[in-house]
Amino acid sequence: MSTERRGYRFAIDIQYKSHIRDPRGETIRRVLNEKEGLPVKSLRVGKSIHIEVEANGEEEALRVVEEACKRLLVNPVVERYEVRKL
Amino acid sequence: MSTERRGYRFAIDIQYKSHIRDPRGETIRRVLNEKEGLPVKSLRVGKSIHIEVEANGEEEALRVVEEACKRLLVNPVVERYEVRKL
Amino acid sequence: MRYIEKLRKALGREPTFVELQAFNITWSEHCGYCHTKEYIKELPGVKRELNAGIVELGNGYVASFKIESHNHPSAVEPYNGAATGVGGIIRDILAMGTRPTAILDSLHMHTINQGIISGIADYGNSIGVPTVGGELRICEEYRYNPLVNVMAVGIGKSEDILPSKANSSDEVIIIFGAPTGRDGIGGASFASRELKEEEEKIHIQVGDPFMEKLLIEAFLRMNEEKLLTGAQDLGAGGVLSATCELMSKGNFGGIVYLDRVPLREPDMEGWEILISESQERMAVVTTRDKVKRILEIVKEFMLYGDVVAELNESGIYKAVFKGKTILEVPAKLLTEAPIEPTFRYEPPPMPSFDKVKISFEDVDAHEVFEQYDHMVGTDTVIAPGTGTALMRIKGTKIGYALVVHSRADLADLDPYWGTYIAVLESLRKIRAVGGKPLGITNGVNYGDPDVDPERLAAMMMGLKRGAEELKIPVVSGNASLYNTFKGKAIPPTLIIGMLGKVEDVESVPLGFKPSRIYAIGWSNFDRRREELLLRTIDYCVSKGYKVYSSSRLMTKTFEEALARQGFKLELWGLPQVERAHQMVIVFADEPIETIAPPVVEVGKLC
Amino acid sequence: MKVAVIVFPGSNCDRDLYHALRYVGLEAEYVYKRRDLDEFDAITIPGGFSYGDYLRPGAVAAREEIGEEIKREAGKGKPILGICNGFQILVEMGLLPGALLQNPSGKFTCKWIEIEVVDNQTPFTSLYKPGERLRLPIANGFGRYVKGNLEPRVVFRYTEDINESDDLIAGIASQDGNILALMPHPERAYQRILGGEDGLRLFQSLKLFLEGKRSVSK
Repeated sequence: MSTERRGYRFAIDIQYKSHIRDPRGETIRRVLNEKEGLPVKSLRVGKSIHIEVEANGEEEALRVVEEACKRLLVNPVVERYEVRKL
Repeated sequence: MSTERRGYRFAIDIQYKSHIRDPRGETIRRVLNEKEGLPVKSLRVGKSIHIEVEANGEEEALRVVEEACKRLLVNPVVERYEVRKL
Repeated sequence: MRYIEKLRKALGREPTFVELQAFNITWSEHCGYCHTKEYIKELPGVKRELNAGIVELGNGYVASFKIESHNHPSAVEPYNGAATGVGGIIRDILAMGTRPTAILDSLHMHTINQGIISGIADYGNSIGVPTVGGELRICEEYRYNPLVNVMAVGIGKSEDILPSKANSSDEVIIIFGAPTGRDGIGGASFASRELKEEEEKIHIQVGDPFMEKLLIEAFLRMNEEKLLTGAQDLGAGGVLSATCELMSKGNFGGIVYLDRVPLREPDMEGWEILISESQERMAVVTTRDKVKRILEIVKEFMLYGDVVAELNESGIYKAVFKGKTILEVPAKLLTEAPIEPTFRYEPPPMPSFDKVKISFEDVDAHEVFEQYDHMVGTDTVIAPGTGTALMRIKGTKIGYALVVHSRADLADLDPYWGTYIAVLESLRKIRAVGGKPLGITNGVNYGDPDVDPERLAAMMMGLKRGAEELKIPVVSGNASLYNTFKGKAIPPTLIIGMLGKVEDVESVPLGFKPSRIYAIGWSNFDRRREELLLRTIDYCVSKGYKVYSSSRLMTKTFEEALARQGFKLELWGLPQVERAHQMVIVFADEPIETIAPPVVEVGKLC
Repeated sequence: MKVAVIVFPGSNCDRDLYHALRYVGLEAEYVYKRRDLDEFDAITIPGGFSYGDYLRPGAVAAREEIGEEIKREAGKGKPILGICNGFQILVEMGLLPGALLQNPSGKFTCKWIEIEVVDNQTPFTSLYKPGERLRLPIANGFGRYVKGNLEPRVVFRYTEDINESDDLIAGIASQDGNILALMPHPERAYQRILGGEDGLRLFQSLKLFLEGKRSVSK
């Protein structure tokens, strides 16, 4: 069942691996706790990439996104990522 | 039905409003297209904040996250955001 | 662990797990300088401290400066490796009681690694210390072992200078700054072993420049209020290295209460707290009456801190966690790492360098240093790209010229002469802005000293002879060894950091103006002519001519800098020079004839 | 005449700004914590990385308690100057319209650039002539100005597109002209030895204004 070529949109959520410290997140958490009085237990800041890919189906589109992550978008030494459909 | 206080985890996806151009996203898209030969139609880079909040229930936790976005995490002049449960 | 036999003999028994972790760090090459300590002792030096070195600038001012490398972490994760490299050397300068005022970076890479550049930029720019100079060496030899050496400079008054040791047994040690986590556990020893390809899940050190800026201002406030009697930064080896060095250098012992170290990860083991390499932390020595005020300042600057150790006369280093003693050994045993044999190296006559295998690409470095803030502090008088960096001290006429320079291309063929010539070339660059050399800091970057000890000896002898002949003391330094990959070592790369005093910064020719361009000197190298070349440089500077000394005569970076200042450079062809030569470029607004060395007019600037 | 130099955790151009103010004969004082700013004749916010610029440049600093005092003084029409990070803080405080986004290159950039004076009717620009071109240094990673829904009062424009700022905007003022914010660093161009002195007149204009010599039309 071939579907014609069209755009598929995904969001890639990239975060530091859990054992890697995130000073930015720690500082913002502290501000929300101490200055704004909000009960924030932890906070980490990462990247959220919205990507639209041209493909013949969702699986193919997803493969392109995974390829983009492997080749460029994600630094495997310190980052992990999740892809979700938009 | 009061549930005891515990942590609730959310992800906040913050992106520039659509009318704001994202030159960095465009540069990355061009690299993926021209250098890596991947059929990427568009790409925008935003922030993904993973936040854990202490609350007596999911609604209260969500209210705290919304409050944090309003007070600090999001700049309404140029940014829009979506919150999803983790 | 390398020296396990020595440790068993010293302890007279099998070492405990914690002792193994501790000595694995303090006896590592990175902290213990096993292969280089003896060479360093031979160098003409002002003071024998391994911490940052101090030189006198006059008017009660002193300058501290040191170079440090972060090669292994930058190979694994360039951004954070380079960033934490900057943070570490800045704390070294701070610990001497001086305000950090300048950074220079020496980078050896196979390509311009943007991760390394942004790491240095983000960290240096954020803490507000200008990056005013450096060297960019691009060649294939450093693909798997990039070298990230950062030199930092600090300025202070002589009465503010702090020793890196405890002074009396009723003092205490406070550790403050960022909270402690499991960062880089195994960092120091990891830096002293060859990089395997697939690094398993290692704890990388991440930089927090915001915390570092708070640490800098808090520390300087404490020093202004005369609250400190000694200081040591927490670098490789964390709490352990800092506290045992402070104790053993003062010939004291002491008790370290690990429970009092502020933690970021509450479930840490005692030994993890002891050797964690969390960044942005400092150890200060003080008397009990000043503790309250110091901790007030810590709190005021949003930092974390507490009294972690008490000194005593026992000479024993004792670490306690949850009421249990987890380490109890002589402090001196920890800090006196085993010494490897050195080699007496007698240099052969200088070879011809035309058979040199390595050549560095002539790359315009603007793309790199434009990412660095070189102006913050408003004391930068000569900006990057236009020759030797020159800084001023507000309220005085004093200037200080700064250079980082190395010749790994020559040293690859002959480590002695390559290093020796690098020392001479560094001095030319200092004199080119009217500087009088006050000291050298050296960054040793080498392969495996066990496989090839002789070239290390040759390199160190080149530094020693160069410094002795030019009568410039070597005041500080750093050594990074085991820079190899699959058995292949990097070229012997000894980086010279040099600081020179300028009596009157206003009298030095700063900007460029339309002028004739001369190449003055000789296209090859003959040691006997060096003094004449230096006197020629002095003459030109005294006449207000701009002097540019580079191993390449003219570089793309320098030409681009002139173009950006709106000048048109007309060159009628530069003389061919050998890899090691004695020629400089001079910009003069009148004809030059009456000089001993050969003079050739090569172009004009309009 | 006393000028406040507000120092947020992470500010790093405070000492440079202090020196430039003193150089033109103004008395200056660092303000580290919340306090009444009424005793000051002008308020300046220096460049730097307040709170590490960890979320958005100026975002956290703008919500500090001292912000209330700054807003109160703004309400009194007191001259307020924001340089680089100071501009970002004033925008995040809502005292000025628009936002400062990341440079298109994604990189920090430090170099001399040229700007043009568009409006010299503010306490900080009376000694410049409209249309005059100045050489000042920039040093930022987030210098791209984007207009919100309000049209800003433009004071300086880049003379070429260096970071895709809307309308080449380099500096803006509040509608009443008393608040000035710009991305280039005038305090780094107050002495020839530093490479240029086009920034000096900004501080001299402030001094004249405070001395009441120069009546400035609102």
